[in-house]
Amino acid sequence: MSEEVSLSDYQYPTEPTWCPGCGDFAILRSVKASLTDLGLAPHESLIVTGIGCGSKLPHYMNVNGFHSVHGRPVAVATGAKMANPDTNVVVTAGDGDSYGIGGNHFLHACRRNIGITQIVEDNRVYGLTKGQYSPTSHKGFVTKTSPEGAIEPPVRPVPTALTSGATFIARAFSGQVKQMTEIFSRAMGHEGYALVDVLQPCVTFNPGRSYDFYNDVIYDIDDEYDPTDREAAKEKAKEWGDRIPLGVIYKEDRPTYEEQVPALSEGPIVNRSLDPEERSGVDLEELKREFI
Amino acid sequence: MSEEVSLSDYQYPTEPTWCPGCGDFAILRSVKASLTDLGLAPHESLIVTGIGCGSKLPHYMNVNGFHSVHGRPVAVATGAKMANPDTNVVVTAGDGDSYGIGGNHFLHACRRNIGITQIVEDNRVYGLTKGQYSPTSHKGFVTKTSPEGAIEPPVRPVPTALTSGATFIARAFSGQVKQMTEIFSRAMGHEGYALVDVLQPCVTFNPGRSYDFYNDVIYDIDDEYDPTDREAAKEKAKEWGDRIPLGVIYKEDRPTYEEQVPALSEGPIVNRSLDPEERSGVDLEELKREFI
Amino acid sequence: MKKNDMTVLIGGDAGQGIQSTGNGFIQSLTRAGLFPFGRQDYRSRIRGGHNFFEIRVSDEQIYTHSDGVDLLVALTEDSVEKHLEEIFPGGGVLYDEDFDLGSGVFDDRDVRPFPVPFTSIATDEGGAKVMANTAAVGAVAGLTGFDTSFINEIIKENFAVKGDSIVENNVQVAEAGREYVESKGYEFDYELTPIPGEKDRMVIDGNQAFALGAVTGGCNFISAYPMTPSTSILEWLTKHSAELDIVIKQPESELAAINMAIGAGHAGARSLVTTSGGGFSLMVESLGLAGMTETPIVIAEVQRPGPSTGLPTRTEQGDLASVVFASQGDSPRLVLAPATIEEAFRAGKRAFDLAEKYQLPVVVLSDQHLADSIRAIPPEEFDTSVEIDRGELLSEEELEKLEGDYLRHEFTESGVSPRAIPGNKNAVYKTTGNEHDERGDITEDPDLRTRMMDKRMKKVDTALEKEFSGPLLYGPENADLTFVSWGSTYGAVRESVDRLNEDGTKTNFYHIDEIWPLKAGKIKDILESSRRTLLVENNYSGQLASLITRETGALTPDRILKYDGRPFTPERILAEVQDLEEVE
Amino acid sequence: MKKNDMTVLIGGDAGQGIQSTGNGFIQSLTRAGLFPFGRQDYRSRIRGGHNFFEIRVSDEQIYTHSDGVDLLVALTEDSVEKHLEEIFPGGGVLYDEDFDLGSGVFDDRDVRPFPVPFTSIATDEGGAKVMANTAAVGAVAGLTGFDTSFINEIIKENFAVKGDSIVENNVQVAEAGREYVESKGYEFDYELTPIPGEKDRMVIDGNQAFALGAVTGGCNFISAYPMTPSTSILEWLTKHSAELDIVIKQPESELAAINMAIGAGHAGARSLVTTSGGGFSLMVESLGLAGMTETPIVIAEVQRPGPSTGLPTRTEQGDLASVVFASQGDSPRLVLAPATIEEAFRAGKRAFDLAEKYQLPVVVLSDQHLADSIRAIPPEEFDTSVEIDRGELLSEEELEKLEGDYLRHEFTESGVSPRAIPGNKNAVYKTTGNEHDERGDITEDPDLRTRMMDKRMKKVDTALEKEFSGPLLYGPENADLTFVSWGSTYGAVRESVDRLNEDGTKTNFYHIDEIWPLKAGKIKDILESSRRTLLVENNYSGQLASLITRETGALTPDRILKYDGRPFTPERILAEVQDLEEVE
Ligand SMILES: Cc1ncc(C[n+]2csc(CCOP(=O)(O)OP(=O)(O)O)c2C)c(N)n1
Ligand SMILES: Cc1ncc(C[n+]2csc(CCOP(=O)(O)OP(=O)(O)O)c2C)c(N)n1
Ligand code: SF4
Ligand code: SF4
Ligand SMILES: [Mg+2]
Ligand SMILES: [Mg+2]
Repeated sequence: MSEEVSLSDYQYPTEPTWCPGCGDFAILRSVKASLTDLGLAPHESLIVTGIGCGSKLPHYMNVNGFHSVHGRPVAVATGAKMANPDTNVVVTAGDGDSYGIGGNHFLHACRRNIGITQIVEDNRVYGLTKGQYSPTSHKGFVTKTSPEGAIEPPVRPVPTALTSGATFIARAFSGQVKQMTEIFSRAMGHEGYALVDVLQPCVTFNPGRSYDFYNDVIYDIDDEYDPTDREAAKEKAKEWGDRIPLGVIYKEDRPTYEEQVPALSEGPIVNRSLDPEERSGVDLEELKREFI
Repeated sequence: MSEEVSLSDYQYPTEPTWCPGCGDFAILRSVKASLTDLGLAPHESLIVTGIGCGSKLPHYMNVNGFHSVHGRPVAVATGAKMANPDTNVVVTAGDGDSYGIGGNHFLHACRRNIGITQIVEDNRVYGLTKGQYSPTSHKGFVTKTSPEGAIEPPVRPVPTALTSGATFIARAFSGQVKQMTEIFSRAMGHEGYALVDVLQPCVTFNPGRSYDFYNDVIYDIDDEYDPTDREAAKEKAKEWGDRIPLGVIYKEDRPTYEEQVPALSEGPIVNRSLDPEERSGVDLEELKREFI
Repeated sequence: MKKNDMTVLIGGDAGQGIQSTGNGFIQSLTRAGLFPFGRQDYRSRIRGGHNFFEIRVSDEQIYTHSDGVDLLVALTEDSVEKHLEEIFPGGGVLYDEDFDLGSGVFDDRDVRPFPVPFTSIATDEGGAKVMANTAAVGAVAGLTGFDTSFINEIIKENFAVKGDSIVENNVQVAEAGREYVESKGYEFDYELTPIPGEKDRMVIDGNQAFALGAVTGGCNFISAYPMTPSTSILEWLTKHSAELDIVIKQPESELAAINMAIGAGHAGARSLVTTSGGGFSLMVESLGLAGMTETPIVIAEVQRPGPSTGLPTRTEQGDLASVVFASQGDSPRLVLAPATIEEAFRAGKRAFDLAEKYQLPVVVLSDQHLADSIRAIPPEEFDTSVEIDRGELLSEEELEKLEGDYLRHEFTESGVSPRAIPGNKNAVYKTTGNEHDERGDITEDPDLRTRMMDKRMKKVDTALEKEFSGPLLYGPENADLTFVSWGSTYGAVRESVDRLNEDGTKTNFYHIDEIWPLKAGKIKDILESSRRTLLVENNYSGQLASLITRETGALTPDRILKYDGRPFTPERILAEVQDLEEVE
Repeated sequence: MKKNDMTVLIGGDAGQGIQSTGNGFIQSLTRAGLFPFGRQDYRSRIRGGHNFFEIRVSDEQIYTHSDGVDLLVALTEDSVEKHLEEIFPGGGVLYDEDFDLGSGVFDDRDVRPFPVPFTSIATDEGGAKVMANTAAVGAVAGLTGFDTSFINEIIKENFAVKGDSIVENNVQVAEAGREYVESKGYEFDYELTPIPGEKDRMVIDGNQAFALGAVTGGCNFISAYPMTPSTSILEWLTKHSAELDIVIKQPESELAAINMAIGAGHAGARSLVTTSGGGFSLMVESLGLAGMTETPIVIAEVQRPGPSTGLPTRTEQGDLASVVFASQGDSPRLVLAPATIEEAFRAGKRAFDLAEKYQLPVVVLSDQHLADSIRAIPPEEFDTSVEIDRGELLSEEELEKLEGDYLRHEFTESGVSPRAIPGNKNAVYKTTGNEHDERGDITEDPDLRTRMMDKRMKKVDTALEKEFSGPLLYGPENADLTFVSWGSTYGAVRESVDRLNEDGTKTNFYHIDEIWPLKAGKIKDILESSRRTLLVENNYSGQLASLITRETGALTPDRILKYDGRPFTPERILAEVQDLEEVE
């Protein structure tokens, strides 16, 4: 960790291309703020994204960024983390990216407990492709690809993560930046996989899920709540609709994936010699004897 | 439904290529028996499979079969069901196929409630590729790709299906053919998506999960149990390890996906004219006027 | 005074309604009997960022835009800056009086500034700022003497759903825009005059035409994941799905999409998948599955510039090689590449017959420029008479009479095996992506394997022979210069040919709409008999040119290539022709 | 008496240990100083079903199996039936006395039946039926006069982990097998005699050699999903991962595998993905991502016959075109295609340098025949001296001295931009699959786009020029007949050349191990200067031949193709040469 990080270290000249009022602005702000709060300098993180409105995020801040393809940021991030566990690896991507096309990586990242933070910009619609229903769209949502309303009940990110073995699960809201920042900080501070599902208003294509809409149903989980209590978490995870809890819903300590990889026991593989003999002490001439 | 179906209608000359003692034999027997019990003739079903030992199943019985690619049978089956909801569409595929590479289709089939039956030949190992760990392998399982034991906690099919919105969830065991047959029949009789996870011993590559092993831990869910009680189902779904329940764990009535597709309201699309004017009564010359 | 021959460019920010304004104006021009060509230039963002809509008008059918602007309609300050250089001497700029353009922007230029208070007119007359676009269109009418009744007619139709007062306000705003310009006495040497003769014309783009073709071709199932620039096919079909009884599914991914289409195709539907290059790349494994199981499916691949996410909203023809050779092993497919909106319709209509007759995947390869370009086309060009040919599909009666077991993958002369839809009691069968015997059971037999490969590939040869007719000629049979191209470069090449011939050269043009397999013999003949051949392609490497060399051995060194994400214009082609000539 | 020149075929059921028996025998032969070539023929099933292991022995290095069997070792009744026809006149069949072969199987044939009670020997001497294989190997020794001490030595090493008594029992069984045959006085005109001279030789197959090469080349990360016939690379590397400190991940799918490799490659690892055609097809989109983001990764694609699942355990070279042209748009890659076990090692070692030097994906295209074939090779052929060249990778010091912003995708002469591993405070940067500027930020600018395309593809040209040397010659410089091939056809072609030259013709052979981009100029020269060229490929369409035509315009009509899932033999090639000559 570097000393004396300030928010300005994360400033970048590129103006976001998001629509005015888009919930992604607040997420950007919170990502920058939480990294600053954690005292991490821009080079200490790698933000991996997919494709979508929200996935453009790293282009708007000074940070290492890998803007990958639709649905794959979790896999890219997992590879980067395994190669260099010292990096703070964060994924930001939309709901379509994360739970639709990328759903399988999400599922397996949860149980794998790979030490990345997955922030889902969950606007419950496909933004960048101009407004089709997404895996988290509410039933009945009328879009250009669901003229009679979406038929499928939505994916429930929090219960799914819980069932799938995630060790840190939280929900944030673009309308509450301070809380969101704190949640991000806790997520990035968590050892192991962390999911933060962010209720992110898409003012253009999902006006029904606006700031006002959410303001009516959200509430902050109180301090008494113990996220390490799995049974309590199950109850909390169920809450949706009339009352949507914000905050850390579940937290568990379990060895991370990368901790358990033998080859990483002596530090990040990328910091060690590429020469296998130097790295491992094995004499390759000896290795060949296996075949003699 | 046809009259007078008998087991012999499903006989087919090809000998299975499975290892002697493989749990897939029993699954094949149960599939044939349940179809017979349901009075379905061979042409009334379509069995879609992926790639793996278990996925060879339709080649060993007289039935319509589509042996697709690794990880995709649920998607193929979904397409077939949407095109012709009158068909009894059944998927049989391995745990690697269903929960590994095909995990995303599983997740979305559950919430979609598409009327297919997914039978997972869950031997908790990659059989056909000769013994690597699979998504349901127990932690610590030593294989050629996990010489120090599998690191990841396994996917839990039953809880995952429950959380994801599946409307029928059951577990069977290759060692209990009669019960398995009944479960298959109930699954295929269910309107909507049905998952049957079958504990299938792979005698060659997962000898630790043998008939004996399972015989020590399984028990039959008793008749009192009400699978429509979601809370009860959650409790039941959790059971694993020392005590593994067999039977129907959850059942819910919810409109199927195909019921809600407007274009299917007048019957299977494949039974209707391909001529759009004949089929829908729309005059295409009129349709063109939209552009004038 | 230039009459019915000008390019109007409407520039503004994303989200400002540039597209609907442009579309509406094109409709108005069409009603007046004129021939517009419209194209959009937009970015991969939702609001803000400069977009434009370019409308070239003529008094006869035109197939392309061209370099240069006669009238710039600037809805943002940015638009003035961005497009000023493109304005022809004597051209004009319509812009909002309230813009702060800085002083002297128009100095030392032969450009006529036409300030108009779009926004004030909109708020004053219509009551809402969003109507500034309408004021601008009215102003264009005023400048060019275009009869606003055509504009008002379209306003009425397009805004009808929004209620009478919106309609009325817009009409008022349009008229006020016209009146303002007239009152100022702005002089402009362009005229847009109606061409009389009551003829209906369709205003339609390439994607819509393809979708209409697909409907006519019997498509009754579509599973597709949104991806620019293919999405409007999915959206148009979805809009009409309930009415036309088409099953539509937007699934979790492209992997799901193609496999659902395969399942539906196997079950007897005419299934369609729409996507762009990145989505197609995810479908590659299952393309081979369709080939191996002999399942008919149609894939519409609307190209955009790659590699990877590339330039999502722009145009390129860079996916030809990857589509033709996609998937492990030699596997069968046919590829059509429509060049015009009319051909997009025909490809949509035809693809499903081809897929069923030859029991294989058919890819229709289009691109953003074709997908999003709009023209006014006589309805007769879209022959919606339905003629479905399912090829060797066994009827109930034939199946009844079947002797012996049904052999799904029976060896035949043509390679095509009579097909049964699953569900018939006389034809219970399997198929598989593993190598199989005639019954569809797995085989490891070397001879069967060889014969099955031959059979599958034979179908492609049969289709090539029976269905494909080879390159299409435009211009004279004999020429000193022969262009060869494919896809949406058509318009720019065609007009280049016209202009060269007007200048007294002898030029012709072949375009290839049936792009795989290639009619190698015919193409070779053309190349050999041409005095000079120029291949025009919107990609980096000249993928068609290389494909032709691969199939014929004929070298095609003269290639006019462009891969900046923008479509060709005739001017660009003509300039390159000149360059090439100078080099010699 | 034929000395040290014979083919032994061991046939039996899957699961019967054919592979380890064959391997053990090959090791024994190698210890005796002989040169075996071994290959497996197996099906996609775990137990049962006929498999065989073919061992051709010579007293000098041989590169291929050949048609015909001298000694059949039948561990099942089935094996006799399946292979009887292949036995040369004067050849023999070793089989279990207890088999019920039906009467008269050997009648009217010049084949010597050698019944031996394998199973009884195994149970009597060793105490377990599974040792029947060992009895059979002992019997082979007895028949050919091969010294069992070589066999016993290998038994000791291979069974050591199972404990002394198993070792001892096996040795007893082997000796008993030999004694039984000797006691019967069976006559057989073949002899296997040790070649003296203490020389270590490695018994290694193509996949293991590639894996060893990858380790030597600095590979420190592998993410791979199992897929025959690539899996043994993953498994060998996994076995050694803890010892060699290599991060290994078997993830949920091939989509995960390649994207993890990309993440790791970006983070600075030398990452490898192993797969076969079907898995590669799933990676196509991300291949383009690696190309666009200039991320070094290595993909080992071990081919099997397609399309689709095809013939999972068999061999073909049908993926060349799909690999070379995979992914939307023109995107950069290099493709190596090793032809021998030695080349597989070198490709594994070299690929990582190429990937890092040119910052792009490198595909090593192998096939089942190469992957699973085994030979005895001097250890010197595998040069494990480590020389890592990371190309233009910026050191800490260089980054420290950096003036101005770090430009990840800087325009340079060679197309290669100096690379920084993320994590350095002087080089905070982005990259993206969208088109981007030098900093890695998204751009829509047409000129930047064009330059970035040029830059990426320029790297491929640079690599072609600096790294690739063109086809490799075997045989005389000038010849009347020139073979051209790639990959595992090498062995059969090489021996065909030898045999033809022994017969007095003048034949040579070029094989292409650097397969994309092609050294077009050199290849063209070869084709033009050859009197007659024959392209030999293990696929349906002649994919290399077509690629050559594409790149050079040279037509290559004479193609010897085979696509039945089985590898070529010299006999097959020679027969086709003769056929072609007769046609003329
Ligand atoms: C493989 C692939 N398929 C489809 C697309 C087109 N695409 C771009 S963004 C997007 C969905 C965006 O939705 P989401 O992930 O929720 O992000 P948002 O834009 O809402 O932030 C799609 C389908 C693509 N780029 N790549
Ligand atoms: C795309 C793809 N990847 C990998 C494979 C190789 N493969 C075949 S079966 C299989 C796994 C088999 O495991 P499972 O699905 O559990 O079935 P089982 O054999 O255990 O019944 C794999 C990885 C393949 N055929 N296709
Ligand atoms: S479309 Fe929605 S998600 Fe995208 S930038 Fe606009 S408001 Fe934000
Ligand atoms: S390997 Fe396992 S799953 Fe496959 S056939 Fe043998 S016992 Fe059955
Ligand atoms: Mg979204
Ligand atoms: Mg399995």
